[in-house]
Amino acid sequence: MNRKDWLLFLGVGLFIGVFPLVVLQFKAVSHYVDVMIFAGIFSLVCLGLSMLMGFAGQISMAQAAFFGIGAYASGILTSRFGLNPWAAMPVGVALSASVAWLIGIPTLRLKGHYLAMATLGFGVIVHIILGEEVEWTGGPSGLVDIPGLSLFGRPVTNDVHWYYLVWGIVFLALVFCLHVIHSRVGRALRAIHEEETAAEAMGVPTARFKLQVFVLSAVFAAVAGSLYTHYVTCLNPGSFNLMWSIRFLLMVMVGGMRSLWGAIMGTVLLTFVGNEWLQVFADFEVLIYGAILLVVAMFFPGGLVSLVPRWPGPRKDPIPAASDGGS
Amino acid sequence: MLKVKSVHTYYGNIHALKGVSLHVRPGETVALIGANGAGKSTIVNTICGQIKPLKGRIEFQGQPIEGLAPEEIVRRGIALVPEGRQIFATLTVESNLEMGGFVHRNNHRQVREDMTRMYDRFPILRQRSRQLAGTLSGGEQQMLAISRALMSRPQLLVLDEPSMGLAPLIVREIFSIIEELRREGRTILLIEQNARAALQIADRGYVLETGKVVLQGEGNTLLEHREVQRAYLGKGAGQIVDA
Amino acid sequence: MTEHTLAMDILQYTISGLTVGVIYAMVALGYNIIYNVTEIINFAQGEFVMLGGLFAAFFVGTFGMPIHFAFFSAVFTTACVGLIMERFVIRRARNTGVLSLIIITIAISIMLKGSAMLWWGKDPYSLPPFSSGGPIMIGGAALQPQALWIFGVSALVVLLLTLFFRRSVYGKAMLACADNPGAARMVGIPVRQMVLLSFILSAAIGAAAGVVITPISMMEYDRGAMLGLKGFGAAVLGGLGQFFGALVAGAILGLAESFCAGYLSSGYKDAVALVLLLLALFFKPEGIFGSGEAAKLKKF
Amino acid sequence: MDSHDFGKAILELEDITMQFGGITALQGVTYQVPPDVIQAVIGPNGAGKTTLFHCISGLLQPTSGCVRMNGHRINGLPPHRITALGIARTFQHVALFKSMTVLENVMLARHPRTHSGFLATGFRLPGMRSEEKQIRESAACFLDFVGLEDDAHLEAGTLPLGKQKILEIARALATEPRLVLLDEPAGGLNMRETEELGELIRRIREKGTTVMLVEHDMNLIMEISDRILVLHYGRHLATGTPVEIKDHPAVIEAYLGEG
Repeated sequence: MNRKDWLLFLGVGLFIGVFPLVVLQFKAVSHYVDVMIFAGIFSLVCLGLSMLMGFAGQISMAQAAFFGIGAYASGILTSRFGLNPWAAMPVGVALSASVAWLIGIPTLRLKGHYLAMATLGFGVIVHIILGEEVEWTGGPSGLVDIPGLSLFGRPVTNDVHWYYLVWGIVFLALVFCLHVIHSRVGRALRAIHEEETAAEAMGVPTARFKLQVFVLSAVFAAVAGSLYTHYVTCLNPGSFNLMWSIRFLLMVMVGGMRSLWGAIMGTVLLTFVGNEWLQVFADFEVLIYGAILLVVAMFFPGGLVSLVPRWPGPRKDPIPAASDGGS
Repeated sequence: MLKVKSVHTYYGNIHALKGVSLHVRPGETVALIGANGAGKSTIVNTICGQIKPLKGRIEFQGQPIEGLAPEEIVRRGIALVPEGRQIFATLTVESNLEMGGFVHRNNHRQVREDMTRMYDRFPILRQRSRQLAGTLSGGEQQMLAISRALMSRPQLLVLDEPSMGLAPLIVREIFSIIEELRREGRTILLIEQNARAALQIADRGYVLETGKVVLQGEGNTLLEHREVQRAYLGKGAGQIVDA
Repeated sequence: MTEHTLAMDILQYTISGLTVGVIYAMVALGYNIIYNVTEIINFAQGEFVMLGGLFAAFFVGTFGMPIHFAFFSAVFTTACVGLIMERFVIRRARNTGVLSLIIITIAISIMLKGSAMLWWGKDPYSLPPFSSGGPIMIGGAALQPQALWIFGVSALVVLLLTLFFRRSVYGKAMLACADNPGAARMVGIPVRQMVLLSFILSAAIGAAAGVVITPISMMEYDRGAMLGLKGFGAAVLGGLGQFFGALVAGAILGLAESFCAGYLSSGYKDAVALVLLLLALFFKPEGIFGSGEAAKLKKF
Repeated sequence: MDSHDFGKAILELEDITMQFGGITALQGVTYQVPPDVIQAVIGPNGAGKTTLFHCISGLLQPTSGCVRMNGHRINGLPPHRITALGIARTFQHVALFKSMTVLENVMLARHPRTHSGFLATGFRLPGMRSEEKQIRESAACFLDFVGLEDDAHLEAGTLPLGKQKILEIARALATEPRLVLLDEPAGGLNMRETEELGELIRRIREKGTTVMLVEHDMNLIMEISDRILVLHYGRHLATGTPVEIKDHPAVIEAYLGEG
């Protein structure tokens, strides 16, 4: 992490820290805490996707599937087998990671459109399985009565506690990712994105790194899925369909693919858009999502962070900022 | 016929052409030689509309053509035999020729006639007319590329490095084809790294070095010029020519 | 006795499998045409099918058009959608890179789906069959006359397309654009118009598929994605860019799906095609009928 | 012209053939590169020089034939393994990581000599910190070596072409190769830059790294190379010292086209 990251860390941390204290003062927006919990959960998914797509340059339309695997593993193990949520989470993560690893070996050999289609196909298959395996998943009607989380022997029921728990995990994940991207591994990922052949020729085992970052993104998605399960305490396949994969993609793109901060920013923004502001438009929602996606992809491929001057994202100006050096 | 007036072109962030001027008169064969990276291909790409020049003018038959789309430039009568041949590898030989006559697609008879003419000129292409062009040998591909360009009945034929990557025997054959085209009275702009062969068949020549024309003159005169030997082979290897 | 029913079942599944398989093949043709010219995979391909079906239902239901006339109107209208999509979106985004193009075609597909939902609502629409008359019984299995229309239309489409790409100058010019766009421009082919043409053509073919299938399986706003995916499966399985391959692969997918629905589980019938797609992508991305040699030639 | 005169070869090419469709880019090339020399590969455009480099560095699999490094067969290995074994390369068309800084480009190339993975870097384990420091320091050394230390923090894509070419060399050297392949290092360089490049290539050999280069600039070739391999139409045409090559009739014909 460089100095700018630390400054951002401080600023964003402060904002996240006081956010519930402020909004809870106002009745009209007090449910924003709830929205922010979802935003935090989705941020975890998007951090992984940002590492995969923004840094390593590999598209995935299957993040909702990994999210779903984590969620259902947690849901099934706790509600049917009475496992402690904290024990179920690693099982879901391990499952998601193994699936990602298995599916990633052949998938990540593909490029561009083929990769997108393969991950998309895989995502849809997982969604179908979630809907069909009624004995396990409850089918289309889903699972209910999933236990909530408890921490230090006390159940976490208060939204504010949930809020700090989720965002605490998000920040840990963020620190992990920031460390990775400012290191040997991060350089390798960026190199794969820019010139895969040259990266390979410089001794980077590109196939292995693509697979590892894919697994990492699946791990993050599974952790998020598990948190989601225990927060909402019921599940149905509708939260893990293709549209959700596209939403995650959009969150990362809107914020800016090549910045982890952008991923979080985009996620928070779009969670508010989706959960709050678009509700007004009801049936127009899908159309508006499509329009945002189109506009961002066509006109702001760098995302919101590219609009902020001197942000550590892809820059257009040929003279690099002097402060960008070192770390 | 073709006038290039102090053209500047950037290739990425490289200033590839720094004020190049040259002209080709009707019926002339003009050679453009120079070392790798001198900007030969950039000139071709600029004339044929692949790159837009930053400054300068290009006139063809009195009309400005700089900035026009490549397909429009073909329609005006400039055909290119591109570097590396660039035939349609996955199409048959015959389809390649047909595509060469694309600008005359409404004149079916003319395209057929021209195709027969090409087959008469290069009987090997007739033999292989149903084969995928990518399966041809290098020399055959070059013949196909030349025929494809001729199919548009160009007023000016631009050949970009026609000898590249070909065996000496084949190179000789390609040059005799060019010589023949010249004798037929075609106007030809020939870009070559094979300086001697190019200058021998050219009426006039230009020597390009780091994006500028450093020398110009009659083909034979240039051949004798020490600067040519230097520009092309470097001073160390100049002795090769002396030998 | 049981053997008799088994044979009847098999025949019935074969017929219904082929019927839907032919539709996948037509979607695959749409992918192939655009891919042939631009090397873009158009993720909105399935939406063209949905639009075709719904437009036809709209023309019949609202304007009282006769079905054959509605067929052509729907194909024409959808082709216009394809035109608009290329002219105003894809053309502006050609240089933005694969990732952006993928996202853009996905965005378009979402928008088409959303618009269809707003316009027609979420209910399925139906169409009268193209010709009247009850099902034809073959060895105890029922064959809908509409299925014959489906086979007929798709056979015609494949025939016309093959002729177009083999014989017509424009067809060959489109192939030339795919092979080497730079060289295509250098021989005077207007690449942009060819790209536009490819979007129009594939939208029209998708729409035709949508109209002919609607009398059998109805049509609703959200059918596009799945049709698109399965059509892509057929396209990959058959070898991208291969028309005949797409036809065979579409039939294979349709049969696999129909037999899965019959003997295993109807819920998983959608997954079958996708699993085949993944297997094809993993183990033979050039497809069963894709020529490895042609791929190599192209790369060089 | 017998390559065995130079002792045990660092690189052996045995009957390398490479075909694309109807084109044979390389046909039965057999050659040995002795250690600690500057080995030039020349030939007209399309003679198969870059294809040869691709075959050595693993980016292409030869249709037939065998590539050996220090006696071990390396063709068939993925490129990153070949790099780890000690063959690095530059690219004819500069293939830098353009949005990374100059220093980061070279740091990336320390990859085969370092180890930390996702977990070590993500959790900042102690070994990783010192490794990262060591990567930075050695990368800076390589920048020093080629004289780009002042540009360390510029984005690589913003450098002028001449410096980009040098940076490619620094990046290749940072993998600590025993053999480095330079593909047209002087392409697009001006006179002065070319001279400096020649100096740099000499210094690379003095460090004990064998240099193999494809180049069109005959001045440079004749001045710095110890041995020259001439390829023509994918075939081995001639081998020898610069002096021998200058007077080689077959080379004169191939290069000038005969009269």
